[in-house]
Amino acid sequence: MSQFQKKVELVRSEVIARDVVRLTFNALEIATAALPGQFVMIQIGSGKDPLLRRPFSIHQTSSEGYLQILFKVVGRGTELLAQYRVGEQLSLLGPLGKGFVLGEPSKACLVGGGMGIAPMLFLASRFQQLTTQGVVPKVILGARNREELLPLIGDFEALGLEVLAATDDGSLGHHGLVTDVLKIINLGSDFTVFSCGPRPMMAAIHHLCLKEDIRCQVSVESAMACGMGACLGCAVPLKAGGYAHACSDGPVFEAGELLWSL
Amino acid sequence: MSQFQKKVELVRSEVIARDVVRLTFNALEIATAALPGQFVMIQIGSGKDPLLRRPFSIHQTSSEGYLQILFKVVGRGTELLAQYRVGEQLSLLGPLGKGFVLGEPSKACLVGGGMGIAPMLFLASRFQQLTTQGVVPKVILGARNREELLPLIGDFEALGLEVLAATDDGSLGHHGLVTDVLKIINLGSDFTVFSCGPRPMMAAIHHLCLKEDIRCQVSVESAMACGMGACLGCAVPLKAGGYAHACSDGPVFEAGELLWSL
Amino acid sequence: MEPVKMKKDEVDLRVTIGSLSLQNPVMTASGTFGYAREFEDFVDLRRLGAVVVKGISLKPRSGNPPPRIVETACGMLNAIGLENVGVDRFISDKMPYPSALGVPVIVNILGDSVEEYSRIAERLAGVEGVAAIEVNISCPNVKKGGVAFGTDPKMVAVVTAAVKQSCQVPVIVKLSPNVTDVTVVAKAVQDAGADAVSLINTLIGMAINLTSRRPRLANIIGGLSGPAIKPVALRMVYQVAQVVTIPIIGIGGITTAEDAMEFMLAGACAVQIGTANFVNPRAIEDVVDGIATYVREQQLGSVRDLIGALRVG
Amino acid sequence: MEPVKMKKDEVDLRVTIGSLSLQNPVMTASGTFGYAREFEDFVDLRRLGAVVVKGISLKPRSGNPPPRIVETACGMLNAIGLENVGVDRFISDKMPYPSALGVPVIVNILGDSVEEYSRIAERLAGVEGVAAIEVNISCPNVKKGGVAFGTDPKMVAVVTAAVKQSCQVPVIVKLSPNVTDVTVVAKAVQDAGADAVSLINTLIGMAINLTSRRPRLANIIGGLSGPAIKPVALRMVYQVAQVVTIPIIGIGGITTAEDAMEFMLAGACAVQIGTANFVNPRAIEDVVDGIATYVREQQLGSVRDLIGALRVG
Ligand SMILES: Cc1cc2nc3c(=O)[nH]c(=O)nc-3n(C[C@H](O)[C@H](O)[C@H](O)COP(=O)(O)OP(=O)(O)OC[C@H]3O[C@@H](n4cnc5c(N)ncnc54)[C@H](O)[C@@H]3O)c2cc1C
Ligand SMILES: Cc1cc2nc3c(=O)[nH]c(=O)nc-3n(C[C@H](O)[C@H](O)[C@H](O)COP(=O)(O)OP(=O)(O)OC[C@H]3O[C@@H](n4cnc5c(N)ncnc54)[C@H](O)[C@@H]3O)c2cc1C
Ligand SMILES: Cc1cc2nc3c(=O)[nH]c(=O)nc-3n(C[C@H](O)[C@H](O)[C@H](O)COP(=O)(O)O)c2cc1C
Ligand SMILES: Cc1cc2nc3c(=O)[nH]c(=O)nc-3n(C[C@H](O)[C@H](O)[C@H](O)COP(=O)(O)O)c2cc1C
Ligand code: FES
Ligand code: FES
Repeated sequence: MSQFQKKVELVRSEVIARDVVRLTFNALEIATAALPGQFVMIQIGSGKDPLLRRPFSIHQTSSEGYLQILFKVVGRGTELLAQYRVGEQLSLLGPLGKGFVLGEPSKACLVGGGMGIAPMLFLASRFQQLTTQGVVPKVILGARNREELLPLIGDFEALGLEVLAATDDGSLGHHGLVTDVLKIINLGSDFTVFSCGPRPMMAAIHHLCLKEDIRCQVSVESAMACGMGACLGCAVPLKAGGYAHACSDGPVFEAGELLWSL
Repeated sequence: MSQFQKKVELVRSEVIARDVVRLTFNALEIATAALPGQFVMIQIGSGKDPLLRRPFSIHQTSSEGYLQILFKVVGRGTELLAQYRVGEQLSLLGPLGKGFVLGEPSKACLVGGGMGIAPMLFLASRFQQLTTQGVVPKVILGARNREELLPLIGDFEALGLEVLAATDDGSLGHHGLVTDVLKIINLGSDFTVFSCGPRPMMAAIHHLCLKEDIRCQVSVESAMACGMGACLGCAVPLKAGGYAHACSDGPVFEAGELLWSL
Repeated sequence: MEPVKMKKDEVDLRVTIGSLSLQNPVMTASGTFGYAREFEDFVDLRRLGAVVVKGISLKPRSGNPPPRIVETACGMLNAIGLENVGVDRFISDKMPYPSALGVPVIVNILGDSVEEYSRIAERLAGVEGVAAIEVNISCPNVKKGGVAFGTDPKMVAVVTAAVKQSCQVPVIVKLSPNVTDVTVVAKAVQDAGADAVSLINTLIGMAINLTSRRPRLANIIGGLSGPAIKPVALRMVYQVAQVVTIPIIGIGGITTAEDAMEFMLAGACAVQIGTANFVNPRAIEDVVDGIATYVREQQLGSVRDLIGALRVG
Repeated sequence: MEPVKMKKDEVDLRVTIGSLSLQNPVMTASGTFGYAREFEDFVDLRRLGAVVVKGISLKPRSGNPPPRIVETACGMLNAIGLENVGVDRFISDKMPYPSALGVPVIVNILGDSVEEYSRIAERLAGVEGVAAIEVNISCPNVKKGGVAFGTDPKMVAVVTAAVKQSCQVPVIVKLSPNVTDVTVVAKAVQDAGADAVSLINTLIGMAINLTSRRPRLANIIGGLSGPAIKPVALRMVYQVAQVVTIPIIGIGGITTAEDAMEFMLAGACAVQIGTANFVNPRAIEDVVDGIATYVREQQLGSVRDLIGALRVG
């Protein structure tokens, strides 16, 4: 495994929706080594406050060495990050963690909710590269409303994928949850669901998959200090008891291994 | 006394010499209330690190409400301050402290060394406004070299003042100290010297003035937390024992009141 | 003192510290707000919950030589050395201004001996406008007295009882964080009759200048304050709240209304704001405004609903 | 262990901790560097002064439920709960990697009883590559044992003596800052035969989420580390240096070479870097480089010239 700590240049900053920002870095080594589901830790500011790096899923990479993240402004770190200007340098650490275990593209269903859509684009494009028969993976994306979801759907469509949308307010696609859509499309048990989003969404997906006997991989979040297995801060309770570590054992886990009641 | 805490806009940022920067703020209330020798406390950054405001002498004000500071980059705060861009807002507190006690312009001699030149320009222009007989105050400015001094001299000359220069390396004006120049011009005992600069320089000026029976006002520095007499951090040892406070009793003092051995 | 009355349409921010009624729970911390007058241009002083003035001793003290302060990561060290004008000049020169503001004035006192504490308290007992006395047993900058008093539960109890006997106003004892178990000291203080405890005073710290190879403070060590210490302060307030029944005033690194309300959740009835006044001289008013907004938006009956309302387990 | 030899043209960064020779004074702090392997892509591990591994107990521990960490102003709180694989799996699975690096490996140990400490030390005694044992008596996250041990000088002495008897390697005792007088504990540890002390472990702190009204850590309280605590750590190192003769290892908020050298001026022979590793996984190498540059530029005979070289008075 090859991981890097690099000062990289911000080459593009886009406001995708209200409080949702996409940054593009020129980060050759990290982009080249990255796998879908992995993440980077970004140092924000040069001072000691905020002190810790912030973790972000890798949203997209390009063969030229560009790496994108997609994030929502939720606190001080993300607020400062959104203010960076093109040309400024930031320190990135990555690629970190274990990504999704890919399989047959035609038997894959990607489900992203909210900012959980971020890693799904990278995963989708990797699947797309693997597709031979022209049978592409299914994609279900959910968000609060049209405004938030629409700009993201375009990227998946640009890959030639059809997106099934769900919004909380019904302003785009299905009026309701991504799990409703998942139920409707009725996957066979030879499918694998790849999912990232809010915890309740992933719990619902896990339970649905369990019932339908579908394999399900989820990408989870946990407060992180190091991102590389050193601090043991990012504990994720396991069904079998004890804890895994989101940064090094995950962030992608087989849903069935985790304890969902917590 | 009227003091203000204001968010003000940076309207100009000039690099005067290597590591020497002049900032111009649109700060109507503070500029209007300011007197020569007073200072402002500037909050740098929005976070908690650096925590404390930094004190800077008021370098110049204009009737339109502009206020300038002139400073040297010596640490993290000044480094960050130098990076602010035109259009950004900063919080200023001021005008703070007691300024110079002005007198007859024709009997004034201003001596500034290094960044101690900053408050001298404001003082000179105020004297200039008071001048009736056309006899202007004398001005002696010292710095390490021509590069550092030359850009500052122009501002005094623009006021119609002649500047006697001294540089450590002799690259401009007298090769040596401002005190040498002060000795050479041989002021009468009806003069007042107004001085700001490194402590050894002010000590030397004080001793010279003491010998020649010339009144001498100095502007001193001390580590400050509040700038308004509340923390009692900025102690300045007094000749008579005990301490004065640079921010509220000063920063301008009669040189004879201070303890110079410390 | 009359209980503060609330105007119609106002949110209820009133709290009480023993017999002392405050219009809101936000006070100044001793030594960081001078004698209030220094801030008159920056903040509406009548909106403060209370003013706690700089620590007063029996005789004037000139304090430590400079440097007295140095910035640290998200904090600062101070070694003022308890410079103050002494109780007599305090009463004649300094007290009239804050006492005319219409908000309670709490006088922070310090001494080198039990007798000294008693005598200052006696001098202050009859003075118009003194709403309460805060006993500083924990200032780390005075080598005699201070430290020993603050860390020894027995001495703290003796000082508390002595001050209580010397005056009628509520007595608040300000605790040192530089102890193994702050709850032991807090219980001793309560048992000795204190009306309230305030905590924390500063942590003892040090800073060094590598170039000069000297301590950055002339006094070598000093008191650490500011956001850096907030987690320690919050923990100690929470611990003390589990063992005492008298009111607790939370102090340490508070800069925002959120910070203040976190201390109240941990068990504080009121808070004091120190270092933040230096950065934002309007800090206290901003915190009062922020709490009022929160109480209104969350539709709390009163700010008192926050006190000790932390959900644990 | 052979004294480390210096290459020609190199600056002399060597220090000794009792019988232990280090190529430079910069070590990792326990619990912040895993078992070293985690950092292999980011830092040249052969350049470390020593590796101090995560605290090891007799039996495996699964640690506390999440959330286990939260950021604070210039610092962080952790309540890992001493999760570790236990001494047996440590020896079989974890130890081989760091022990092959060619730098001393110091094993941090913790227990619930004196017997447990002894037994871990015995288990480690013969293990290839264990250069020293660091006794963690001060971790605030374990309710049994830990806290009581670390703050009671008598218990600390008993544990120290027990570990000393159980192994031949140098024993370093890691002190808690959550005490009234750290010098008392330090002296007790020295008298009990410790070869060195390291300090400080984390300060006990707490953080609260106003919205949920819950503690931000599942464990309620946790250990505060990072730049915020540096002034407290520096003060304690300085105080301990005045009273003990055994070597001191300075820990707390070190992020730069300047920080490290300030601890050495205060009296530390070596330093450990903790939280900074999370922000900059290359931190230790950067600090070593920075010290080397300073020693060269200041034309010091060796880095040892800095130890205790603070000018006071
Ligand atoms: C492996 C991983 C990948 C992630 N990928 C993305 C992504 O692609 N896009 C995106 O928008 N966000 C992502 N996150 C979440 C992101 O890291 C947090 O939103 C960010 O750290 C918040 O920083 P802040 O300073 O703005 O907020 P803070 O001020 O630190 O906190 C604000 C709020 O966010 C919560 N929060 C803080 N840190 C985290 C965290 N690590 N995880 C979850 N909640 C947190 C806090 O509890 C608080 O409620 C990811 C998190 C992890 C662990
Ligand atoms: C009343 C007053 C007026 C001043 N006017 C000017 C001015 O017009 N132009 C100008 O360039 N500087 C002025 N200074 C000094 C200026 O405040 C400091 O240079 C600045 O605070 C350093 O901040 P920093 O974060 O960059 O340095 P830090 O990282 O805080 O420190 C870097 C170095 O500067 C020294 N230093 C820090 N604070 C002060 C201080 N308050 N006074 C003196 N030395 C300090 C430190 O000891 C250290 O050696 C003035 C100071 C005072 C008290
Ligand atoms: C400059 C300064 C002076 C102080 N003087 C006193 C004092 O005289 N008496 C006292 O009890 N506490 C004093 N303190 C401690 C504060 O009242 C407060 O307890 C401490 O600073 C922690 O709060 P903060 O983090 O909000 O500043 C002083 C603090 C500072 C920073
Ligand atoms: C996440 C984390 C885990 C820690 N685990 C241990 C441990 O197992 N044993 C121990 O003695 N100290 C442990 N510590 C304390 C550190 O070794 C160190 O003493 C402390 O963090 C202060 O140093 P710093 O400010 O450089 O981080 C831990 C600290 C952190 C942040
Ligand atoms: S974040 Fe440090 S171990 Fe996972
Ligand atoms: S800086 Fe606070 S009193 Fe002068």
